[in-house]
Amino acid sequence: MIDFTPSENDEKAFERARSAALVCRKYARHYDENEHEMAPESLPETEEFDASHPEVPPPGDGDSSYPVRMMRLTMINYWGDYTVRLHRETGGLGNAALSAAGTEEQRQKWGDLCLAMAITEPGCGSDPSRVSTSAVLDEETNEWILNGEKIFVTTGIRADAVVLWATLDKSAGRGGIKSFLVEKGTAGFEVPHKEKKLGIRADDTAAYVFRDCRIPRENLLGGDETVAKKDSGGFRGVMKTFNMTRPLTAAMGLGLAEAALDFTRDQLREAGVEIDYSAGLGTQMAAAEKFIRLESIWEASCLTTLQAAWLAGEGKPNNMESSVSKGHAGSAVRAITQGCIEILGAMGISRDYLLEKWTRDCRITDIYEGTGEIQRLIIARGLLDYTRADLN
Amino acid sequence: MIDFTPSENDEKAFERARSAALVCRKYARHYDENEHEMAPESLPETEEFDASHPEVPPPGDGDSSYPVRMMRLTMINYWGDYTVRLHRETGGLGNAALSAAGTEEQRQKWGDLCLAMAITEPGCGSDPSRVSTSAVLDEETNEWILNGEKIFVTTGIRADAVVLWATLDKSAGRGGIKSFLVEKGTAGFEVPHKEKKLGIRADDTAAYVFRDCRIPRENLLGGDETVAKKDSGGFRGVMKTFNMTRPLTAAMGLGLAEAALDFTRDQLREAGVEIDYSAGLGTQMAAAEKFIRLESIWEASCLTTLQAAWLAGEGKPNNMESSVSKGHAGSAVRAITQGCIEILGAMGISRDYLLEKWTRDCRITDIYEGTGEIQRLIIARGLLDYTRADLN
Amino acid sequence: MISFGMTEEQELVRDTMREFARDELRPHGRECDENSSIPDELLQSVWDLGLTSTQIPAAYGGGDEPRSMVTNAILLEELAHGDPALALAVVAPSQFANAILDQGTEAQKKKYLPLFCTERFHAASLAIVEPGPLSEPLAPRTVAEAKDDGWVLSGSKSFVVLGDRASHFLVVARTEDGVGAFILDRDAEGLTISAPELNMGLKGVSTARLDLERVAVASEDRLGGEAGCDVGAIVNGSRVAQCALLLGLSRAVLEYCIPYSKDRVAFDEPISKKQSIAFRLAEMHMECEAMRNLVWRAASCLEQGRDATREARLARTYVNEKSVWVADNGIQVLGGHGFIREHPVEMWFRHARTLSVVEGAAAL
Amino acid sequence: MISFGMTEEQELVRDTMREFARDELRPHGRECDENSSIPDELLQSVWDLGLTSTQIPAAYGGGDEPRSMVTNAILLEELAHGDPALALAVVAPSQFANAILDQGTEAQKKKYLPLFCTERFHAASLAIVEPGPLSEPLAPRTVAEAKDDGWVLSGSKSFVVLGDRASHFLVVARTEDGVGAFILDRDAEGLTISAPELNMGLKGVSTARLDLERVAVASEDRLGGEAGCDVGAIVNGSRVAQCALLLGLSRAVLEYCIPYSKDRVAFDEPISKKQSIAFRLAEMHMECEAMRNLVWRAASCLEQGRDATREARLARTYVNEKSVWVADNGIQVLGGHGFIREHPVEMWFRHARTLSVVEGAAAL
Repeated sequence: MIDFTPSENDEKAFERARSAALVCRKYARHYDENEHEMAPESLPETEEFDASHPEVPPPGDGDSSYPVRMMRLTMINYWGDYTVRLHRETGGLGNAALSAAGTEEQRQKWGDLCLAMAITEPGCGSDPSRVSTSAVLDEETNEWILNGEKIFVTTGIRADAVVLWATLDKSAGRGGIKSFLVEKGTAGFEVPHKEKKLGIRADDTAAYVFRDCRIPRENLLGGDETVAKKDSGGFRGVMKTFNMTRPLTAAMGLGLAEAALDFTRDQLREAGVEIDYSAGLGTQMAAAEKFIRLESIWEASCLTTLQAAWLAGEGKPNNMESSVSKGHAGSAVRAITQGCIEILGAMGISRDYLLEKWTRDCRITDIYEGTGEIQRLIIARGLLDYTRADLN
Repeated sequence: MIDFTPSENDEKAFERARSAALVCRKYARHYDENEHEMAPESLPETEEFDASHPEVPPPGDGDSSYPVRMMRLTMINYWGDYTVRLHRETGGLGNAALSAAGTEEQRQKWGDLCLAMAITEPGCGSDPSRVSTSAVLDEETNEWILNGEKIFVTTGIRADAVVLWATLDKSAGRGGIKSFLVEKGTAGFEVPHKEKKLGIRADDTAAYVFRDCRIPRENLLGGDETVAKKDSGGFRGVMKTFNMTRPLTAAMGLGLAEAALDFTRDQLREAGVEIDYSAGLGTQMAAAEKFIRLESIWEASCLTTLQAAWLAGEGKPNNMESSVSKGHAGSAVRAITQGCIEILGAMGISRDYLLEKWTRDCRITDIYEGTGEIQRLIIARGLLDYTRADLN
Repeated sequence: MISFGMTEEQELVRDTMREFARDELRPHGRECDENSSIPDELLQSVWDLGLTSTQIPAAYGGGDEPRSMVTNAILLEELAHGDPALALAVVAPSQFANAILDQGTEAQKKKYLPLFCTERFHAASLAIVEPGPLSEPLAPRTVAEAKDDGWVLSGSKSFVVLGDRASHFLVVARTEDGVGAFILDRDAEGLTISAPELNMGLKGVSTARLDLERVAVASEDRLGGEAGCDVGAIVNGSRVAQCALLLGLSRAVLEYCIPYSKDRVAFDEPISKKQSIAFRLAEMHMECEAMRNLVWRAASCLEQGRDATREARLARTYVNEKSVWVADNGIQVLGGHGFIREHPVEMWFRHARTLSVVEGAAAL
Repeated sequence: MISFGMTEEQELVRDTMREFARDELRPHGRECDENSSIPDELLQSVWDLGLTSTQIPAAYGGGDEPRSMVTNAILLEELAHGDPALALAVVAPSQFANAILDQGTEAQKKKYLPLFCTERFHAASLAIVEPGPLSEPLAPRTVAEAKDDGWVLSGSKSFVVLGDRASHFLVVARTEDGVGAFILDRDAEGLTISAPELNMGLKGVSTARLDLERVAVASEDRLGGEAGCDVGAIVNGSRVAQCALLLGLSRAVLEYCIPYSKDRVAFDEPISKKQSIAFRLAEMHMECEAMRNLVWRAASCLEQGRDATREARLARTYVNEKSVWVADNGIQVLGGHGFIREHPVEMWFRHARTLSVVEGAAAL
């Protein structure tokens, strides 16, 4: 039955997350201004917080409400800050890929590590089929030999290992692309530098270089049989993870945008501007009307993201919905954070407040995990019943 | 020197045009509701008006200020109504084509007639290179034989004759397209019906059919030598006229949008909503803020259109500027008229007022004379230094 | 628990209504618009489905079926997907009936609800919108003066749906201490009904203007009696209902544009292969999905009996803007064909533009 | 007569400034942003061009050249095309100088204008913006009480450009009967200058916060003396000047995106061949053209000494929205590269976002 009231247990979890988020937010500015520093494993307040805020038991993994709850929790965490956490999450995007496409043994062996995912290359941007990092099997030693460069690797510095996209045969396009598990410290695997960015500065985004990097044969994600599968085990596996990661990245941005809205609402109240949901254009102040519009965009985007997660929880296909969620949120967070700055004026661009930071941070939403343009391509193909070849 | 003050003489002409426009506006609703009727050659008030409002002498044809004045006068005429005039203009788009691409004799012979221009075909829309109406020369009789269908022919009913786009050789694409002068009543030239439209209903937009329609050889616009010119006398000729017709169609739409703004301003005043150009979002009413934004869009679009005309007057190239003017106005008038409806509410959609009509009428601006998409193509090619083949 | 899943019953409603709207409404849309009228038989044929009566308790002669605002929103989306104007007309009686059902006194329910449980189509209307600019539902210029024996109403109303055939009107007016709704008989002394008004869209749906010159209303004809009623709740319901209609309309535009753009060739390929068209279709779809979620959320809020002022306003703000955006861009996708009346898109645009600025035109 | 034609002199100014900005400003933009400071030599090198002094009458030690607001708008566009932050800094002294020049008493001109006709770069600033939300230039919270012997100012100001090195401040404050501007020495009793403020963009340009605790100002230090001045005119001038800077910035973004999109390959062709990119570039160009015309129009209005309140507001409303739109979409065109600081677009976005919400940061 269509319903939008969280369960009591979820509400408790959200409440706890909000309190934690407010603690983290105290450190947000510091790690933005000090890009080179890495946010700590856990904050000074953590012990006391955990003592005073008992964990709220999550629903079982099988529980279909799990993804929706996780989605909303993600928003709340990012509402606090993009990067800083009481306990830093151990998982990276690669962990999602592992659980989606990894073999049982692989999940056993790599599951507890923080796994980054390396897709983008200097020359390929949002078009994964152009991956040129190569993987060649050395039959004698039973090793894969990896060569290539990767950029925009999220949590690339912190990660213990990486899920690397490489191609066995460039001419095969998507068909040739597989994912490989590569541990840090493996000879030939360099982590040159942390990128300097507009936003999410505390977050580590790294560039990797692989030079004749050798890894054991069994590090092919999904195992040998995926090699056979043309078009495309590795790729489909990752696409599958994308169905969850697209709404997740949407949720991250929406958390930041929600923070911007809450801040703006408070400031308007302080300035004595009333937000009246019954008033029309002739009796409502311009600032309030603008705010309501931004709020409606956020609400729409939030629900669309929860819907994509709900479908996943129901085990229903959500490829279109995931792109709708990501595409919508990408535009939404740009409009919302910038609209808040317009409403508040000079205050909005002062680094004495976090609004300008949220604006910079959430600008990534419409870019990574497939730009807004890519999401529109995916949606349009679905609507028009076109293949990748028909429309690109 | 950069200056935006009209000459005294121009101001007089604009003032007179405004008075005339207000007379015409009285008939606007009638001819919108009675689509089948044709607005009269001249209105009952005409004689008295002319008597009391002496003509304002226009600058000489050579005068570089002529196009700008004409552009502004067009806005004012359409500000009154899209179609109704004290004296109906005799010229159609075809007349522009004639004076731009016609031979001396042709200008002599056809100049005084009202010439429509027939470009669009059921299958071709905004892509003139797909024109499939054929023209074949019968050497024996020295006649062109025309076959094909045309739609959206502006002033198609009223016109005495038409400048018809037809191809001598479809395989030659643009190169094969020429323009022909065809008189009404010529055997094989049928005018089936007047189209029923969303707006500009008083305006006649016809569909033509040509079945083995024979016209004298000398009716080829520009004369025989244009046949030789591959890519493309006829086409270039028309493109040349487009450089003036694009800003002109922009001006038509902007006149309607200006009427919408003036009406809305008056209504806001009556409702006691003040428009304060110094006030910010915290002290300005939402309706007023929305209005100022719409006004700024109109102002920007108006100036851009005048600029394209000014360049023409100076004999400077204005292809890019013409497309900027048309493309900008196309979006602008949609945003402005619809924004006015949002501001005024239910009043905006009542046929007791003209706002809803102006909204319907100006919706054509972004469609005819090359859709907004076509204008963007032209501009992008210019920016990227791309040919038609590079970008379409 | 947060869920986007329809009940089996809701899926059934969706499917039957979609089919009905496709077969019974869509074919008549253009004709009704050009003739500025809807044939009685058409209204009757929908009436026979019992959309209004089934949800009225048996005590008042109704079908006694449970009423779900979410289900009704789904129903409205589908009807509007067939034709927005016809959809508006056929559900019009519910505006009045639901207001009585939700906020009427026992006596008012006994008196008025049975009217909607008859064989024949019966109309009664809400009167919220007022002539003139910037009309606001909760700040009416129409005044209700308290008289010892009741009320006296003075003012004007506009866009009263089916006002030409309505037996009664529920008129919103300002009172000493707030806003109230008053039940008027169409023959009430001092009430002038001028119909039909001429509007940009929804032409098939006749709307009337009411002029009230010191119209006397007995105190028992104030909705909710002594206690009065919550006019805001009526407005919220109608806002969400209108959003549901605009959603159905938007989907109709998108689904018309998809095959059109695949057939239409320019520069040697279907325009659907141009990113400028394909991306717009994608955005239309994104907006339809987003609109639906806002509608469902506000509807479920009403269904749970919570104050939906904020939710209804957010839905209205978003849906009004986006549905008109979708229709306007539908015209652009069709180009010249979007501007002529051989295709329905220009009509849907006028419907959207109209429905998005009025209030109290539908109910959940 | 309506004309869009530059004078030969204006074309000369445009060409020289374009070249200067390209060679002297653009190369230092990123460095100044990362270091949050501008080297004195850089400011001095521009000062040597005499942008501020040349337009000051000889009587006060200036170059006595005629001042054209339109020419200055053209100049600002070109400087900002090189680097918006540096452009803002180098013309900052004109904010103060022009206000004195336009509305100062003879005594005030004699006293302050010569400061700007020296060899060394000299800064003095406008103080209009105030801390807190929804600050409005003509509705300042800072108050000026009239005292028999002059005025007493209390309040706070923010985003005072080059406040750290300014010798004087022109502070806008509310008086009994309106708004006035008052000249303060940086050492004035009760004036606290906290610099630098930390901002999202324009990091190279130091801005200060001023806190005024009952600061006494002599009556002759009120701009315009007894008669006072038209603060609105100062605001109008600075709005148009900021628009000119935002226009130059927008053009810089567009011109950076064009070659980038032609080089950048995705799905086997340059992204510039995708309509989604090509059309966006076209719209960026359309907006640049539109913005320029609004800037020129408002500037020419000022040049002719007419009230430019409406023209300046229309320009500000349009240019603020569109310039940020251009910069934001510039980031999108570059994709991931738009988000990293190896390319200037993210910096220009921060500059646009910042410049578009402050007031009184530049002058014509």
